[in-house]
Amino acid sequence: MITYPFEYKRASSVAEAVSMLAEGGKALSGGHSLIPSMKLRLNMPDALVDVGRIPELKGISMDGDELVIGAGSTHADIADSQLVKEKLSLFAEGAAHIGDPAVRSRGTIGGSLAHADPSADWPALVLAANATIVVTGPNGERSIPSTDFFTGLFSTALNDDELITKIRVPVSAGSKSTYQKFAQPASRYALVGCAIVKQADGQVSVAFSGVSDAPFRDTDVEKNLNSGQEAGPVGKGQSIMSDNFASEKYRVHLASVYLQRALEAVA
Amino acid sequence: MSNRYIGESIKRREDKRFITGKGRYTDDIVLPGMLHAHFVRSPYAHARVVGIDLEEAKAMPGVIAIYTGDDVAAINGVPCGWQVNFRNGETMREPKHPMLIPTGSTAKHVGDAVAVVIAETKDSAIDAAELVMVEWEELPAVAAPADAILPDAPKVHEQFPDNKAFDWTFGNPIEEVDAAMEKAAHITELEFINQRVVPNAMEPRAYIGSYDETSDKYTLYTSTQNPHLIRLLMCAFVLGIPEHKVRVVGPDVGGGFGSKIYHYTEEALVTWASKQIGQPVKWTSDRSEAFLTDAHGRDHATKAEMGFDADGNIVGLRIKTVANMGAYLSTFAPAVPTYLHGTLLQGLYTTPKINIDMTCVFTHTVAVDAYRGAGRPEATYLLERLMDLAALEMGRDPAELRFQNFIPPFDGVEQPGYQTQVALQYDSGNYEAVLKRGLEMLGYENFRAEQAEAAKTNKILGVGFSTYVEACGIAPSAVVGALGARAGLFESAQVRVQPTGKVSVFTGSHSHGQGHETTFVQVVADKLGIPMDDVDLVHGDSDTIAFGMGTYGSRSLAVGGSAIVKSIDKILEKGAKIAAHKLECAEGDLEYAEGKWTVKGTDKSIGFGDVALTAYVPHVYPAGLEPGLDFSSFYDPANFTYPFGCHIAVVEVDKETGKVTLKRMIAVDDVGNVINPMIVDGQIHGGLAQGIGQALFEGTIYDENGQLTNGSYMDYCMPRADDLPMFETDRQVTPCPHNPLGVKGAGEAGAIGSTPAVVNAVIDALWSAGHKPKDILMPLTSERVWEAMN
Amino acid sequence: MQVEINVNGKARKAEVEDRTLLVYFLRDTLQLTGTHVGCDTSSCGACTVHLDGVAVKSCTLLAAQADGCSVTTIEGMAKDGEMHPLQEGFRECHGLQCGYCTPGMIMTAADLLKRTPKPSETEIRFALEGNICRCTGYHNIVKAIQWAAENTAAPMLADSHLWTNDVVVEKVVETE
Amino acid sequence: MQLSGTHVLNAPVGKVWTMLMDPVTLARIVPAVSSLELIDDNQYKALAEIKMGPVSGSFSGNLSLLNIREKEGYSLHVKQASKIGNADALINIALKSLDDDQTELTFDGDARLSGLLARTGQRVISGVANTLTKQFFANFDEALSNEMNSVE
Repeated sequence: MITYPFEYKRASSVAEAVSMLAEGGKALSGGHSLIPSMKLRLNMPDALVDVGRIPELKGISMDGDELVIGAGSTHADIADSQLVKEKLSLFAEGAAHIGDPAVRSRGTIGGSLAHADPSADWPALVLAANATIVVTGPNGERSIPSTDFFTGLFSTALNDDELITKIRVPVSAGSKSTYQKFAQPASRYALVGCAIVKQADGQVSVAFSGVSDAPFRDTDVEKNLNSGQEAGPVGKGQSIMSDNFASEKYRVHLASVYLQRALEAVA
Repeated sequence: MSNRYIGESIKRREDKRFITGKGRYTDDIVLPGMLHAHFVRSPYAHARVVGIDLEEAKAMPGVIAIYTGDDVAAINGVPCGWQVNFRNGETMREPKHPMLIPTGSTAKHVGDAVAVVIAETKDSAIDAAELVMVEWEELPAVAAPADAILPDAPKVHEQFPDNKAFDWTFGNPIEEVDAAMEKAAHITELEFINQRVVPNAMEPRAYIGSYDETSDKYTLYTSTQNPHLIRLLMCAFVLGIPEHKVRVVGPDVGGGFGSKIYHYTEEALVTWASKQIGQPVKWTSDRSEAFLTDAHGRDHATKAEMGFDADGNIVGLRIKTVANMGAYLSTFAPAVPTYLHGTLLQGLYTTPKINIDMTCVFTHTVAVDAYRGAGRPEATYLLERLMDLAALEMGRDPAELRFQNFIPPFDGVEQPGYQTQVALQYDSGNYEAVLKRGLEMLGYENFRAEQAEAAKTNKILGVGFSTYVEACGIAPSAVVGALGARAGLFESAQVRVQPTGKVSVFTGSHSHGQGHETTFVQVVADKLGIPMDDVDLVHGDSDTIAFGMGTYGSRSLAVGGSAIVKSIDKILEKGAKIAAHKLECAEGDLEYAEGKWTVKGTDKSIGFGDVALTAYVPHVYPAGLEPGLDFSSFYDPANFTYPFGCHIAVVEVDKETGKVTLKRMIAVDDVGNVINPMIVDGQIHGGLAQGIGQALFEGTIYDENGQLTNGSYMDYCMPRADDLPMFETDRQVTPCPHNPLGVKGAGEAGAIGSTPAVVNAVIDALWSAGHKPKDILMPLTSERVWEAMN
Repeated sequence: MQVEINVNGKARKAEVEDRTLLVYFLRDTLQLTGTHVGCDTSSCGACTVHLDGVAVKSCTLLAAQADGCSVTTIEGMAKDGEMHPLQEGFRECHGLQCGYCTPGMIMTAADLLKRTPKPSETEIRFALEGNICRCTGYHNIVKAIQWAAENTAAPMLADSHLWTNDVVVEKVVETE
Repeated sequence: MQLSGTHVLNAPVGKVWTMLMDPVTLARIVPAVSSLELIDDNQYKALAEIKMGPVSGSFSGNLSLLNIREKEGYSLHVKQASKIGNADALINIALKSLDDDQTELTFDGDARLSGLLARTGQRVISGVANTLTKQFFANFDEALSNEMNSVE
């Protein structure tokens, strides 16, 4: 398998990457979503801007009450990070469930978010954690709340000439969290992924991957739970996906089961 | 004769090259001037080629030639190697499978090739192939076998409007079976689909055709299970070139599982094209193409009924099946649902009346042919599902029900072989013993209590049994010839003793993971009483090996190994003449052991090496005896061999999600004598994984237009390491009475017994929790199992 | 473009197309054919190599992305004629049959043992999630990896240089 | 790929019908079509650039209107071919006047995919169908509001 021809450019800084993207092309981070689709010739960018070696995109640190994760951090970087394990175990737990070891070693959080696969794991994690996606474009930096970031199937609020640079995640003491995933047996993508963050005061945020065209926060479920009710039906108002492995009906059922399992895990 | 190697787990000699990256598969081979082929394939299951525009593609840099169906119209289609006629005597329908679909004709499955681009690099061939503009007229398609026989089904071949390749019946006359069933106290009835699976050898098919003008000779490197058979089919039936002008080499081959037995159009095309262009041409399939073009396996839609008397004795078995052949008849396809399936329906039981009614149909899908087990897994699935279900329905213990109906033990020596109702005569068997051993390993008594406890929770447990017998060591030529085989199924071997006593063995059995380079050498070294280091095995090259019928049907050691033993016997016989001459005694006074001939009762002896040297330096030599020590033999087996065994699965089912977890997989197999236990265990393990794969994970999904919707590993679920437990295996040995090694064959056993065991276990789990499904469609995905409970 | 990649301890320079995947650079340009291609979707792991000491799927990586890095393939796993413990383990435990997936399995397992020198059966199976074998049913592959872990001192496994031709290339981020 | 949806458009049925019969509007609202060129009665040559996440491609083919029932509906037949696969969709569109300013548009149909799209797109096919449906209605709403604005 071979991709269509394209021009490979390597950026050494965010500024350079943004100026290269302005000329067209797609950002290449770990490439674990992009390159497979290009090999199948489902995707044919004219140019790839390799952002894999930009030092500014690396690194995981605390900034006040926020954990700041460089967009170029690999899933393995995050799964193995002592800091993430301490401050936001949800991310370490979730990252450890992505793909397989080789994928985790190359795939990055920024690349995964930009790709916005409806069944990827990161979207549910960042949504439940109320993260902010920081992007840089020709007009400088802007911050997009994760709840505004995912706009549809493989669609995000990211413009073609923008690059995700970091993910800022609020960290609060006493919170509990979990990611419960029912994997599609062949691809190991989420048929249902349920991420929950429960604050010290008992308020929960609940997000799903794999269930709908786009990852989503289930605000109905949250409202019910946060007012002391039963969770109620999952995915109300969402268009539920169906495929060879899970019909709409079964997917909704799985989502309810996994929600319950997640709630038990943070009880 | 000494015995140092047979029965020992000798580490494999072939491993060193594989673990160091020095294995040499077809795609690793680079020939000077080699070009690359890429095929343009039909995106539709059924569509007419209205026109092909090559202009843009031809203009691409690096493109050397583009051929379409019109260019290769003179080449014959790939032939079918087995003829099964209609029950009314009408000849089997054998539509031509053209090399490339010509303009005006129809492509008959997604992936059917219409053009081939040959270019300097693989990349440029791919780029140019995309620019070949084919105008298609899409036509209605049919993919499922049961749909193909409906009155309004789209026709696969216009000339055969009923879509039938042939129909067939076997066993006792249906009236006798009907009469037996009428008297049955209980009939267990099961309608099910034995779904289509994709063999998925990890090395995709790859071929290099190379023509040498000076000698007018072709060489084909091919990822095949049988180089000689490919040469025979390609020369005699497809290209019409003399065999001595073709060399076929099967280098290291990355797995076959049946899919690399057959002769494929691409093999003939690269060979043909290399002469047209005068340069070698390579084609390597990618995985996506493999899903569309490799022969698939199974694909039966069956209704089966098993009748029991009031005591639980089986009184009859009645089966109606529609089997999918795909769009064309692949090399061995007609044999699989018929003589490799119908003849195994006796199973291990004394069933007195058996009838099978089989309809084999064309559909707009890639061809179906033998896949690991080939017909025997389908037969075993049918029988063993019926047995466990009958036990559940009648409130009987499934193990007890089997014990009651087993054929009693027979060794084939003191006791005669067992004559079945479906033509075969089993060689030797002891069926109770393998099930007893399986139950011991399971700890059956405790299991039922554990299951009852689990039934109260959300994680319920089930156990599934499966006992099987299969027919291996394929095959006695006269028998299969009478059944429609168009080839003999013997094997050949040459044992060449070099002047220094070192030995080269040439076998027609091809090794692609089975470890022949080790086991065959164990046999030779033992029989000759010399170190294994003194023996090398050569296989896979039609220029160096006299003949071969290849590796499939668990036949290599039973048939190919027996041919080697025959040659060794000849070596020893001649060696004894030389030794007697040198030792100045009568041949009858000699005994051979530890690599030397000794005059009985004395210490006078001569070593194997000395005899070998004498044979090539015949200065002091028996009068009239030819020099040299080199013998070829052909071995045609007297009967099939009949391995058998017992597989038991334990599963846990998550009641909330339907997810099945395989907790234990127990396999007690009797494959006759064992040359290398480590390798036999490995064969069993691999077979188990494939059988489990069919039960829980694998299966093609065609949509109503004949599109394969899960044609990649992202959607076609291959069993992975974390899906499987450690396997619990044990062995029993009932030697084969009719071949010199007493071996029966171990290659397919694992894939034959395991599938029904796993499905039975899931059904058992559900029954334990009060749900009573008779069947769940394979593969048993979480959703299907959940549906069966809701 | 021109790439320079240290492969099995040797600096290799070559002109490649921008779209060249690392696996084809290894197989076609360098003729290191021990690294195999088994699928199109990054699913099977037959192409696994080490990039700067970490297992990656070379079919999902551009040669350009490996420019300036160090790559170890199956051909670089034995050192001075001595097999890597995993190579020994696969042979010892019959962890291979047709051999096609084996290089990828060994490279993935080597990565696992570096991180987790004494893995449990579950950890091994989980680590092999991205590598498909059609022959062995994984049973003997698991045993082969356990064998290597048991028969080698942990520090030896962790420090791959003792066993392989891994060369640590100081990762230079290119500036102007 | 099953395609179905119902949506209330804020326009009288006559207006909606006129728009549905206008090739310029049609090209704007039918996802997977970016331009239409009349080749015969109710038959158009259709071109499209599609970009949906990892999938992008240029499609060309034709679009035809069948079974036309004035202000009640018609069947839309779209055939598109591309390097990555072909699509053949037959969609029945029905209009129902709710009141003077509102029209309910219902569609129901099936798109047959072949080639790579069929083989590898399974995982997200229902998401694609949903997305196309949403796009169709969003485009229609947008076209309507543009129309209204220009009228004002």
